[in-house]
Formats: sequence, C-alpha cells, structure tokens
Amino acid sequence: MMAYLTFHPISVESLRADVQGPDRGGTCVFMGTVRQDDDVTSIEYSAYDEMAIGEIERMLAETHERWPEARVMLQHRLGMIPVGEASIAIVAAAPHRDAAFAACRYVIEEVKQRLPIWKKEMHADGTATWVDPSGKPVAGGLRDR
Amino acid sequence: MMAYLTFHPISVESLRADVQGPDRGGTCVFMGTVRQDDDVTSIEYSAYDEMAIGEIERMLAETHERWPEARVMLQHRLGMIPVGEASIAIVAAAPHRDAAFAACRYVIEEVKQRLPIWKKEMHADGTATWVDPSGKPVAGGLRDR
Amino acid sequence: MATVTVRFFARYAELTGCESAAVAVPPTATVSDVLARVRQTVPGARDLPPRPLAALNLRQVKLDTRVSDGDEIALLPPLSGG
Amino acid sequence: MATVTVRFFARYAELTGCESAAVAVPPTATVSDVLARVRQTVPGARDLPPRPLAALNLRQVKLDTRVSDGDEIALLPPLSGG
Repeated sequence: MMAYLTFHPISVESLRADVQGPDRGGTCVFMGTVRQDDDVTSIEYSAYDEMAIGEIERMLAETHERWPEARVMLQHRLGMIPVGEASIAIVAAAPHRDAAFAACRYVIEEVKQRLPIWKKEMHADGTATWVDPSGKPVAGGLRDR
Repeated sequence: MMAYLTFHPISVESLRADVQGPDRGGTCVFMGTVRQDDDVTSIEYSAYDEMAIGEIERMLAETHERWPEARVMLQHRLGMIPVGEASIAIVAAAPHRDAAFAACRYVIEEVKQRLPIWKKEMHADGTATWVDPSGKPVAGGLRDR
Repeated sequence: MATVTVRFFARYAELTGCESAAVAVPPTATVSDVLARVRQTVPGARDLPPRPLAALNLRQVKLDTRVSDGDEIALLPPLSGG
Repeated sequence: MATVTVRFFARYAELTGCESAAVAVPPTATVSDVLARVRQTVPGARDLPPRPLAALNLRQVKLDTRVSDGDEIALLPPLSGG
C-alpha cells in the first residue's frame, strides 16, 4: 500500500503494481503533469494533509461502491514540482475497460473538486502566483470570490 | 518513433516519452493485459502486419484530426503473451484531460473494431482455442458467423 | 466558552502570517462566528474573503455549522489540486 | 485472366494449412469469385464460412468488390485485437 501524498516523484509503475492482477484485463492511468504556461518553471503544491487523506479515502470508497470490480490507487505529489513532472497519478484496473476508464475519470474529477490542495506557480522572473480553480492566477489577497 | 507492432514486452514509459511534453498537462494511458480466464495461461497474438500498420496510421490520423492538440501513440504486442502482461498500450497526452481521455478511448475502441489481429488462447491442459470478437471461444472451423 | 483551533492554508496562511490560532467563542458559536472572531484577533485576517470555504474536523461545512470545544476549523482558499 | 494473391490468417490459415495462394480469375472477377475459386483449389478452404471478412490491398472491402491483376486479397477471421 502506497502513501496517498508524497514529496517524491511519482512512480506510476508502483501504483500499477498495486492494482493490477491476472483477472483485471483493462488498466486506465491518468497523469497530471506541470504544464509550461507562459513563464512557469515549477509549481509548489501544498495540502491540508489530514483532510486530503480523508477525502481520498472517501473517494476511493465511493469508487469501490460504484465499480466493485475495479481496483483504484492514486498518489498526489506535494512540494516543488518542475514543469513536465507529474503532480498526480491515478491508476484503475478492472476486468474490462469500461469500468477502468469510468473509475479513473471519476477520481480525477472528484480530486479537482474536493481535495484541499493548492498550487503556487513559480515564474522565471522569480515571482510566484497562487492558482485559483478556474486556472487564473490570483494576484492579491482580495480577489477570492 | 516506436514501432506499432512488437514481439517484445511493451514499455509504457517509452510510449509516454514519445507523446508527453511541457505544454501537455494531461496524459491518459490504456493498457490491455492478458486476463486469466478459466485456465488460460497465455494468449498468442498474430496479425496481418502490413494492414494492421496501415489501420493504425489511419486511426492515429483520425485522432489527430479530431483532437489536434493531443499526441497519441500505441503499441500492440504480438506472439505469445503470458497472463498479466500487456498486449496493447495507448498513450494520449494533451494540454487538458478531456482530450487526453477522449483520444485514448477513441483509439482503443477503433483497435477493437478494425485491427486485423487475432488471439489464440493457450490453456493449462495444452489445448488452444481461437477467440472471437465477442470473447467466446471458437471450437471448430464452421462456427463463424 | 469553547476553544477551537483555526488553521490557515496556502494564500490564507500568507495573508495572516500564521498557520493556526486558538480562538475562544461562546458555546453556541458557528463557523461564521469563529471567522468573525479571527478577523478581530489575527492581524492579516481582515483581508480574508467574506465567505471563504471552511472545514470542520476535516470535512467541508457551511458557515452556519455549530462548533464545539476542541474542534478544528480550517479556512481554505479555492481548491486547486490535481 | 487476372492473377491475384490470396492470404489466409489465424484460424483460416490453420483450416487451409497455407498462408497464401495464387489464384487465376477472369478480369471481371469480384472478391466473391476469388473466394469461390479458392474453395475449389485449396483443400481446407471448403470449411471457410460463406461470407468471411475480406481485405483488398490492405483495406477491408465488401465481397462484391472487383479485383485486378496483382491484387492481394486477404481472408480475415473475426477480428480480436487489443
């Protein structure tokens, strides 16, 4: 069993080893990697760890209820992540591909909505901006909705 | 650029390296692995190579037309593949996850319908059965539809 | 009085310059009341948005949820995981 | 006459015991005509299904498609890739 949150690079291979098995013929993987938007060089991820782990456990329990034949694992990386490296990986293995795709997609959508995790973009010029969920940078402290 | 057909184990890492890039933040992978149905120990895959390669090139061209921002690669393994190992891997990387999931799913559905590739299941007792597309074994020569 | 712990994350931790604060509120207080008290006692907290996301004991809650002695309230900037 | 190559795959190759055969047909022949000729000349081919999947020069075609000298016709068992 792997940790849900890690400060190290994510090993998709290890996640796969956790969920694959001889009766599961379809595996769907999703990886989110840090994108080079404008002059972003890396993103610093921080979390409310205890709550994030609780939410992940609930998400995986919901996934298991909806697709009992699927096995799903996810790992979210925290700390400074350079462009091109993965911030999250989700692996869903199931006897057939429908369940593998559906379970994997369900988890990433829930992650985006529920996980108490935040991104701070680091720019080439040394400045940093917090990212809001719509993907727009938040410059000051008063621009929340 | 990797070969579409191979007789060696598939390296998903190499496929990913082929399609990932700093402006593509979402990557969806599908892997089909040999499932341990009943007493199946391995499956022998054979292909009409020249046609399969042509179909794969057409599929990938269609995918590029529908999701121009996505980069997609696939590899299908041939020969004897033991239970648990991958017969196919598809990797789709795109700036955002919608296109990555959609392109990956499109390719596996087309593969199932169009690729001139066949499976022969090897059983623990030494017998072998051809698999028809509905997944049912075909015992004799006259049971085609 | 009830004493609760308030935790600040990400940009809110930057605004307040602090990661957590102990706050005393009446026993009938809600998360909103805790937030109002935080605004008075934690300097940078005046710049928090009027209705931030909040969690109570590790679950998201509405701002009118009642709090109890020993609870942990967290103020969460818009989530951006994944 | 036109001479075409017929290729057999997977179970059909097992039935006929051969991977390919050269077949001579009239210049106006269709894939169906090639198939009929194959049934006469290749021993195990009698057991082929009445209307197998067929490809002409690497593309799936209907059985009434015309063939030309030098074409490659392939007879394909139900596909099961992936």
